[in-house]
Amino acid sequence: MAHQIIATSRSRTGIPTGRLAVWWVIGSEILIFGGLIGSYLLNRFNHGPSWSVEAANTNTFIGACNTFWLLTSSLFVVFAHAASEKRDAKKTRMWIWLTIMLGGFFMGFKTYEYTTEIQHGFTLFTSNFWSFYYVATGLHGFHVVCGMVIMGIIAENDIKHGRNWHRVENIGLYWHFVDIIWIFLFPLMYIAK
Amino acid sequence: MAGHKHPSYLKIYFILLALFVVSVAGPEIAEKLGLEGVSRTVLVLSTAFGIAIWKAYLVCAYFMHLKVEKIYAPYILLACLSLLLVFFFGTATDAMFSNGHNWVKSYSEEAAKEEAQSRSHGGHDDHGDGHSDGDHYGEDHHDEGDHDGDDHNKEEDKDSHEAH
Amino acid sequence: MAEVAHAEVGHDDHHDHHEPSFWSKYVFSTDHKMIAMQYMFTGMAMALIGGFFAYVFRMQLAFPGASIPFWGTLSPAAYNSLVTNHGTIMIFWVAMPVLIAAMGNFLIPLMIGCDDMVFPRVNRLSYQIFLISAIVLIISFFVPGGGFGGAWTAYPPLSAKAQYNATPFGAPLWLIAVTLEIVAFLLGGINFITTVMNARAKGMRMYDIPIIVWMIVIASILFMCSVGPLIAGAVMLLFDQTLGTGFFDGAAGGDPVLWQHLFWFFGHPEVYVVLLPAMGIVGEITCTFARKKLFAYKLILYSTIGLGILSFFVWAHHQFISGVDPRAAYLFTTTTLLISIPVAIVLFAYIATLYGGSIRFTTAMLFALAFTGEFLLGGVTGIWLGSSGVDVYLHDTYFVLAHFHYTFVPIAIIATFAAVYYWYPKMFGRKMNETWGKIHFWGTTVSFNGIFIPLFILGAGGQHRRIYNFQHYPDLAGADMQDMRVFATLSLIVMLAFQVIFIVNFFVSLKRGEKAGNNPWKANTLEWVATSPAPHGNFGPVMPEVYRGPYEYSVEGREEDYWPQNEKPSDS
Amino acid sequence: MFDFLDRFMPGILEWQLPRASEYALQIDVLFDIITILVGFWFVLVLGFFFYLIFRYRHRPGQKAQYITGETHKQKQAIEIPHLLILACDVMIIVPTFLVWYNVKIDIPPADEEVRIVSQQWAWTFHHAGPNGMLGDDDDIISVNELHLKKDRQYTYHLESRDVMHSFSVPVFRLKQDAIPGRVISGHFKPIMAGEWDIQCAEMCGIAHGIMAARVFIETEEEHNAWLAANTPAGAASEFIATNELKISEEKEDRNNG
Repeated sequence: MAHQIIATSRSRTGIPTGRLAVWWVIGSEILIFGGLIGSYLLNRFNHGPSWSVEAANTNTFIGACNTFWLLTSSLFVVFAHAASEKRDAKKTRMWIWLTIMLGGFFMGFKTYEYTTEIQHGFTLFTSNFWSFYYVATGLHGFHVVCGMVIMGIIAENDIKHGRNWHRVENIGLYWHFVDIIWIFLFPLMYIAK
Repeated sequence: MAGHKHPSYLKIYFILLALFVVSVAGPEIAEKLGLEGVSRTVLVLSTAFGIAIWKAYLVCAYFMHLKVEKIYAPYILLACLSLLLVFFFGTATDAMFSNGHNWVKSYSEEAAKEEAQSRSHGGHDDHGDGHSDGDHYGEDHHDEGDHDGDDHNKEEDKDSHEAH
Repeated sequence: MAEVAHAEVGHDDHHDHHEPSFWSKYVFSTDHKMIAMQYMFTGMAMALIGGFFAYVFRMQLAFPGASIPFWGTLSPAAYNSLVTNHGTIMIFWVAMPVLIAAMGNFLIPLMIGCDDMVFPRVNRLSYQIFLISAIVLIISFFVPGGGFGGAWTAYPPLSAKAQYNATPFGAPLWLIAVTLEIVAFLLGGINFITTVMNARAKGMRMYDIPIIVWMIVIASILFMCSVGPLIAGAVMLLFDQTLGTGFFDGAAGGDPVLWQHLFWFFGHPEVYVVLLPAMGIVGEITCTFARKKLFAYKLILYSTIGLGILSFFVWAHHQFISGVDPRAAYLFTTTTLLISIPVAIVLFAYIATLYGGSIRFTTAMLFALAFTGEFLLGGVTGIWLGSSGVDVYLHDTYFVLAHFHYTFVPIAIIATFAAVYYWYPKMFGRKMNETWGKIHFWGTTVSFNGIFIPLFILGAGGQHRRIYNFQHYPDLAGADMQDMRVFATLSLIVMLAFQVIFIVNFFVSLKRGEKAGNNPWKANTLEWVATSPAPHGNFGPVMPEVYRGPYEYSVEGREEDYWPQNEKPSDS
Repeated sequence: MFDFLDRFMPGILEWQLPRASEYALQIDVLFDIITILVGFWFVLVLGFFFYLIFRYRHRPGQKAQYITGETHKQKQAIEIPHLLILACDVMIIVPTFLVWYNVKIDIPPADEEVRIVSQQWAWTFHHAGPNGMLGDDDDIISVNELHLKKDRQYTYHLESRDVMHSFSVPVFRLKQDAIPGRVISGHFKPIMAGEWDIQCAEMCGIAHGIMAARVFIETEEEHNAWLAANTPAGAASEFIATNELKISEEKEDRNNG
């Protein structure tokens, strides 16, 4: 980029442009996940008896572990943000990489969970509960992977060179949002039987 | 948001962890106490979803700094959430029920429950009659199950998909 | 907080750069005006495809079974595919890119006085995704089985199973194209919203924002808020199509009606998403050429916001007879009839703006006035359809078809022409030929009415949509009805023929048009401060400052009958 | 109420199509009410619009006025028409609710029942046989032919075998989508003998355009004669034959297309 765009540097609302855009992204993501979860709930209420039998087959232990990973990673990414406000590149990178590691744990557990479930015969096609289960957790997993990749890029491309510090906060907001989605998916798919 | 005073992140984190433990324990307790009916529903719902909302609030308010953010941001999020409610309740009139005014769905919940139960109890092979028509995409989607026992899974897919 | 630039100095350094290559100037540009042009030309190219489809299936309806010039005989499957893709293209690949993306990209930074969108590269990405989506859609016409033919609403199970729709590749590609397009506009919309929220020129307060910018922003917010559930639904439908899950399969416990809700929860606000920018265009042009201040700016603004909110409560009026619980119709009839009020407020305010004016009948103004008049008819016919009792009869007839073409053609065709004639000088530095423009105007509007008024009558006579040959229906095969179909088809051909004038005028004027100064129409808004055509960075070294509202025309006690927003008050 | 109103209405829909069901009258009257209310406003606004365009066209030496539209009095110019429009809305909503209740919500006690099964791309009608009961062996099943008795109150049960269809009988002013996995009930009462079109009004695939059927409204005696002439067995075999023929035709169509 040859020159700085004036428009990007303006901030009439008082919220920096990047963060404002992230809020809008989160708003639209709420509606995407909300549409999916809403559809799930409509089906769940309609098919209460059979779906609670199905839901009993999800692995609550792994779901709980994954909740733990994501909660902790949320804490780490907040620490990364705090470090980035002090312009401490080393600490910021450390916390970001720890967050990515926890995201990796999450995806690892998820992979194991999918594998065992498929081995037990619960695939995408077993019933509509399982279709929703795989699509919702899959879409969420996709967001986790995207967040990990973006965090990696920010850590190695921006923070390492001491620029674009605001991006740490922006990706942090996104990451918290992904965490919140899981906070809701966990009781929906695992706990409520 | 430098310069704002917020409670220690660690404190919030431990509150979240505690809530998390409660939310996992709730249904287990309900199971242990052998609760049935309304009391069980109330316990499970409040521990599972009440606490989920509480946790989400904590993450939003403190980790995402919504408490100290300009007012636009919470408005954006609340607007999206409320639209979601509009969608849900507008759709609920027919997607959520199996019969309504002058219409009835022919899907049998009882059969589905029986089938789900037979599946849960490991009885993978002793169900699945009444497959009306063949699964026309049957061959495409068994890749995930190919690690081992793939035949078994293939059987499972076909059965469950059309077996209502 | 981000650091706010204290001295906003533009890109006078830009001239020192070497001349950019063709690729970086026209294809991979991040300049908002170039992206706007890309959107506009892509949209126009798609409009030609959509128009050609309309020609083919109208010919089939007028002369069933005959061999159609440039096509040949039309099979039922091809007819369905043409109808489906005509609708999809005209809404998603013509109305949206031209009205929101092209106009929004071109006008927002110019009108709010900044040099570019806040995320220029996201902007470019959104166009590229859009272009890919257009290509995917075009590819879907040529795959084995042909293009998707299950109507633009894509109701499952027809759209979900290849055994029903017989387009095993066309249907998923269609869905992927639509989803990509939606993602492109999500990115673009977020860019628009943040730009207007954060990057306004110094001194521009809420009520100093031109009404079109407000409308584009409200439209973007509506789009963003309504489309989420549809994206989720599209993922589910894609799984149903390609893998064979049962989200919308009643036999597997799913609910086909759920898709209708997901679709129309988006689909109805979508109508307002394309309507609002068109209304904004018309508002701007009406004020400029009536030399009048916009009548009741705040009232228009608040009714638009009210319209936006209310538009989320009306979606099920598309589903009155589609098997949803009939009691829901009470609620949705009421909201649907109520939504006529904010729309009418805006139209009435535009009409009131003419009062006491001094109207110049330029081509742009003629198109703007035509929009108001034609949209009025399109709007009021919605009352019949919004009333559930009559909708039992009129649903899915040609009455519906004529109704929404009376809204969409003014929106996507007439308002777009108004905008092109009006902002052409700012885009290319020259004016379009007015004489040919007026011929184009009369040819287009008269033939447009010639197409759709007969269709209202046919619809009231019980003729249903998406039927490729009415000779199979004894009640509909009468000679008088067939005459009306032929008349509509001939009007369509006339209308299409008149577009040739526009295209020639457009391209000839690029080279030969009368040179326009910076402000050929003597308008107030900030885009007329920039030179024509606006350079990269828009305003040169000093960014404009705003001192007053956008519609201070014919202010008493001033020599000039206009008062640009950036002109310093003389007494300070 | 609707009978009374009908005497003052132009009966626009009846110009093109007769009213063959009992509630067609109500829908027609509602259509006319809306036409009169909306037409009045439309003509008024459009007339005013053209008057303004003509009156305030640009003339040399004349300057436009500066009117903000923000004062209370000026705003009233918009607000008062809107209160009137709101009143008109209410005048539309009330009869709409009445008609909607009569057509779609309330199902009067049925004299006869008929089962309608839609599939790609044919209508199958299950008529009650000579014993007057639906759902037993002597049902008469006919394809694309619906035979009804005049002046009898019918309840229909609409089903779909594959995709969405829509059962539309323009002369009845009736339309109802058929949804796979649901049975949807409704009612009508034919009041005019004759023979008219049934159309499918929901896109249902390649041959949606020719998914036509006919409704025959007959007197009691004609209907009984038709019943006598159609044994269920004959009807069923005919159904299979036509259906197979139709599908093979479609396959050819598809191949050609």
